[in-house]
Amino acid sequence: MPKIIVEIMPKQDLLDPQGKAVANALHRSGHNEITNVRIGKRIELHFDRAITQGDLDAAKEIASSFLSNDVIEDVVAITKED
Amino acid sequence: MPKIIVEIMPKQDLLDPQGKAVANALHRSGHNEITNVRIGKRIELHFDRAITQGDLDAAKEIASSFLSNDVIEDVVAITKED
Amino acid sequence: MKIGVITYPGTLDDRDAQRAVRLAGGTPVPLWHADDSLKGVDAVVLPGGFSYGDYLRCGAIAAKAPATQEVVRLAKQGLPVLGICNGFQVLVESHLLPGGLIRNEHQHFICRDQKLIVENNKTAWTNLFEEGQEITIPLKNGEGGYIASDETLKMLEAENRVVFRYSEVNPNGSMNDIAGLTNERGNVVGLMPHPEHAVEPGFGPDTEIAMRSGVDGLKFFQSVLKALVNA
Amino acid sequence: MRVTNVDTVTQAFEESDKDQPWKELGLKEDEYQSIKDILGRRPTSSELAMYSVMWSEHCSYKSSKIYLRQFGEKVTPEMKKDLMVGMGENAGVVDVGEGLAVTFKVESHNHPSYIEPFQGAATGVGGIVRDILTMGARPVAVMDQLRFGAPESADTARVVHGVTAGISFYGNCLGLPNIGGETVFDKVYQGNPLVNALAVGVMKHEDLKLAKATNPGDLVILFGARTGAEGMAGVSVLASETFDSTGPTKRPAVQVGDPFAEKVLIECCLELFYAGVVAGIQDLGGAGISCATSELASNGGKGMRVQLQDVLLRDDSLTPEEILMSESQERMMGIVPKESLEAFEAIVNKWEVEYSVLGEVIDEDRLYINWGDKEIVNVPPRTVAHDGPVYNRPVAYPSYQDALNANSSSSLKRAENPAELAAQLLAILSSPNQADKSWVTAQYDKYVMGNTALAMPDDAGMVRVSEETGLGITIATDANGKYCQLDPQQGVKLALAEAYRNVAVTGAKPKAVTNCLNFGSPENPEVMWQFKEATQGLADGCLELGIPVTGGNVSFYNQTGDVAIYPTPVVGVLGVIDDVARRIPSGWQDEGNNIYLLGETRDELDGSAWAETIHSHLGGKPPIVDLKKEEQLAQLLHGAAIQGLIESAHDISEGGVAVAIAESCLRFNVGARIWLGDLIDRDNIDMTAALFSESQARVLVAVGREDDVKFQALCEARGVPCVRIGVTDKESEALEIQGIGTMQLNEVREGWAKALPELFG
Ligand SMILES: Nc1ncnc2c1ncn2[C@@H]1O[C@H](COP(=O)(O)OP(=O)(O)O)[C@@H](O)[C@H]1O
Ligand SMILES: [Mg+2]
Repeated sequence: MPKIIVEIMPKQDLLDPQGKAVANALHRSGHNEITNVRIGKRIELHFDRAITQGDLDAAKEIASSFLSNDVIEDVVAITKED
Repeated sequence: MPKIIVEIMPKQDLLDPQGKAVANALHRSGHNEITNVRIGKRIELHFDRAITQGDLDAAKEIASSFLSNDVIEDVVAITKED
Repeated sequence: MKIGVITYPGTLDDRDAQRAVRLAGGTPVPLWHADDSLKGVDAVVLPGGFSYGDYLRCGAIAAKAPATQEVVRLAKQGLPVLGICNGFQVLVESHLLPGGLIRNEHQHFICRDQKLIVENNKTAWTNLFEEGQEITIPLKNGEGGYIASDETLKMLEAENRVVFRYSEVNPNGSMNDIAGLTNERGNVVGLMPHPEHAVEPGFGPDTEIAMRSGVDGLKFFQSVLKALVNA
Repeated sequence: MRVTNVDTVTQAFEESDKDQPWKELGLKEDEYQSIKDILGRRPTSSELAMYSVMWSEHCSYKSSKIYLRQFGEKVTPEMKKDLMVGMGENAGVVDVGEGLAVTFKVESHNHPSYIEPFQGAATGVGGIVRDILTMGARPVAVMDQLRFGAPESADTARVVHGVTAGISFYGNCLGLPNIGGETVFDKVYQGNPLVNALAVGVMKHEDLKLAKATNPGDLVILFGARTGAEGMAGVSVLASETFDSTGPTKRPAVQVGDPFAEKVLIECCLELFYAGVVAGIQDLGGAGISCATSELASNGGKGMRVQLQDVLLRDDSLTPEEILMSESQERMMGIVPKESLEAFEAIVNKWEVEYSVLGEVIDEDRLYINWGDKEIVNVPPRTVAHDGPVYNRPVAYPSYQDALNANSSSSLKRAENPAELAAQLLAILSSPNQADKSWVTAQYDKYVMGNTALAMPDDAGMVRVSEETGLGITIATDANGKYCQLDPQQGVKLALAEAYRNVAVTGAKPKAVTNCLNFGSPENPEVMWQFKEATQGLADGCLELGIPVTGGNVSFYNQTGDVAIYPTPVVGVLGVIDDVARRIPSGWQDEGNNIYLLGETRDELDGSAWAETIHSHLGGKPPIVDLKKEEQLAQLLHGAAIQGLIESAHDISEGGVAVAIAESCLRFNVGARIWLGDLIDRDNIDMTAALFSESQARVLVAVGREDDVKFQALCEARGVPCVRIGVTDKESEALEIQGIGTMQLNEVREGWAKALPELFG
């Protein structure tokens, strides 16, 4: 099924409590090679038809205005999959 | 900074209440071309050195045993970025 | 009888669970997540809260704790274990109970006095209830939506392993209105509502008779004491 | 990579005429000059950062200080008797008996909650809880006072969802029951919602801790979360300037909360306190390390030597100035005697809390901060923490005030027949401000800790503080922006009266007061007049009631462009009850109780819910407040509670008797038959006033038949007017009001319960 995938991450400078908790858990189980963990969202928008450039433009708009909050998050990727 | 990106989605046939809520909101604002929305996670594992095959194998193991719960989720991608 | 109550970082209802054990006539024993010994307790409660902030998935990080590993080992030998809310999530994440718990359907945390039907009174933690009895227990969670595959649901229903079902209102979109489950053996029980908040008159849910007078939760803890005596 | 080119004290001497961005940091020219006078040179950039943030309105109270003094001055020795710690500390502490003390405080997080409602509200809860913890107390409950814009506006939904979810997320995750609050909608809060949060904590007398560094040689330790680039300049840019003035925006302006880290920090701190290993402690809130170091040193009358490179960072690129100003959450600064270091380490390690020793207390009136081997701060701590500027800003009687007061509600059309009265009652009941607040409150855990004796939807929250004896405390908060707009001095007294009454109806004895004063810009003389009036009213009111103000918070610059919010001073009253088993419920539960209205009813509809909902009108004068009568009423209720004479009591406030009756029915779904004829005759009012007047010092009580005679005698003895207005009727499941008609309870409930869910989903 055609979909647009929007990926959103917490802003670099900001605390990511989730990522921190997971990093600590990984360190406790010995994975010290992983220096840091950050957790964001992967949002799939599904379509029942082929995706157009217009859809991608709309997705871009939706991603920045609704799916993410630009005060604390960045949209890091918008890709499509057919 | 080198990182491994693990992407996790709720299982296809299971409920995703968050995705549903977002889909409803998009429909309310007129985006009826989007038939469905699903929300998963994008987890970045950071390294302060180049990533090895061993790291990727370890990430795969961590992704399925800890970062995701295979009763309700699927790991849909593991990629690296240098 | 000694009933252990595990505290993880982020556990909230540990003192409440200890109080409930005491009011039921047992001796509460505080257990620390980082210890791999359960100090020889006769049963264990995994209390509610937000272990490790409920980050990643509720209960997922706590499932890896040494104390949890020991609970898993001993549960398989028949140790009575009760997982309440976050404790239920830990049991699910440690695969002692099947399925998963996800974000409430309506997306909000919800705190309410919840009616439940006791579907199975054969477990270590429900033997003092009647089958089909309606009880009221406070519910408070953000991720209490029970999900499982069709197969698992069929199996749970066929084996009478649904212990509690939501009555009147399904507060979180749980499949088959499932509020609580048991394992095959009936020694491990997990549920989203909080029996430890319905053990003391004046501080429990409202009832027909008086404000905050509900004590239906006490029977959970009395049941396990009875089961232990009879064992 | 550590920053290396830093501005040092040596450079400040050498390059004395360097241009500095004091203006961008919110300092005024004369303030910058006083810093130079204090230091005898220009400040280093780190010193400038410290002074600018500590001398901001938010941290220095420079516009409010001269008025807040009244709270400490207008007190009798009797009022101070049980006050263990008064104003000026992180939070006031009140002796509640049995060797226990209670500390409570409200704080605002208004501006951050508009920019990022979820994190803004969440970190608001986190901040106030740390204040309470800092006093040595275990936090035991929270409350939240919320003011949102017009309910229909799309942006209101964004703020409502974010704020309630943020409070729910943080408070629930901390394991603190939410026992009450306020949710008010009004278009004046559209661009400037108010998010106030209250926390309360309990400790044994001997566990009291103060934010002081008194012993030279003691170590200065920063522990908890690592320091990152959060809320940089948030204090000066966000909290004390208007929105349209833009500050440096490179770094994120918001703070992100980690309630899990705070929960662990709470348990860790309490263990440190009980082990007696910290000599002084301060939380890090606004102004971060700048505030904690200078205040600890200044409060203790000592100095401090600190190595800033020992601060654990999340991001190595932070400059010293940024580290000094960072508002990263979930951090604490402890003063630890050297011999206790090992014990300290054992406890923080157990809780996996990170820490670093930054320096030590010195016997010198100086705060020295080094960056590696370079000295970047060298100041007298007091000049940063306590000797900030004090303003006596111009005040002016508002130009609109007389016209507003003249525009009374007396000319508004009143209902002419029973059907219209019934329709008005239902309309008021289902207006967002009077409607059921469960949509909000169901998101909050009120059960955790197992000590909650009263919470939403009751008039006040009550928690047990001793499981052995049942000793409990009650807290209620109130504010009515509309009344305050009509008359700030009277309005704040009305808020005090209502909170006091809400505590009294639970059977508890009011004991102490906290406040959060939300106002527009202090640079506007008309706003300053409102502030002056309100602080005077509150200080006078507290003196009259004999309960001291123990602390509070001021939030200025609540305005959009030139338009200020209504003055909204939130007043919180703390009460004590010997045994929570004696608490009085707010709703009717039993069959055949007599329903009494205590107090007198006047025709007071200005600023009322009736005027707002039915006529969209605001004008005239707020209801008369008589604190002596409030006190009499409270004493009556207390006496009746001890004798067990009343089955329930519900305070009458917005929406008048009508709303109070409906709420009493809906609480446990118990019907009633009401007649208002005797009331109308006695008080010489009409039906509209009988139903909707907001006269003060009134309470609705239900009394069992067997206690009727005793109860009436008690009222008479205490001189409290008492009129029977009805009887409970459990079976009917209906509310019958003579002269209006009968309404089924499920009909009454419908609009009331649906209003918020329909607006916010
Ligand atoms: N934001 C909130 N947080 C917690 N409790 C709230 C909030 N808003 C309202 N409540 C609670 O809901 C109940 C009803 O509120 P309200 O109608 O404003 O009461 P009152 O008119 O007596 O002040 C009270 O118990 C109050 O404490
Ligand atoms: Mg009230």
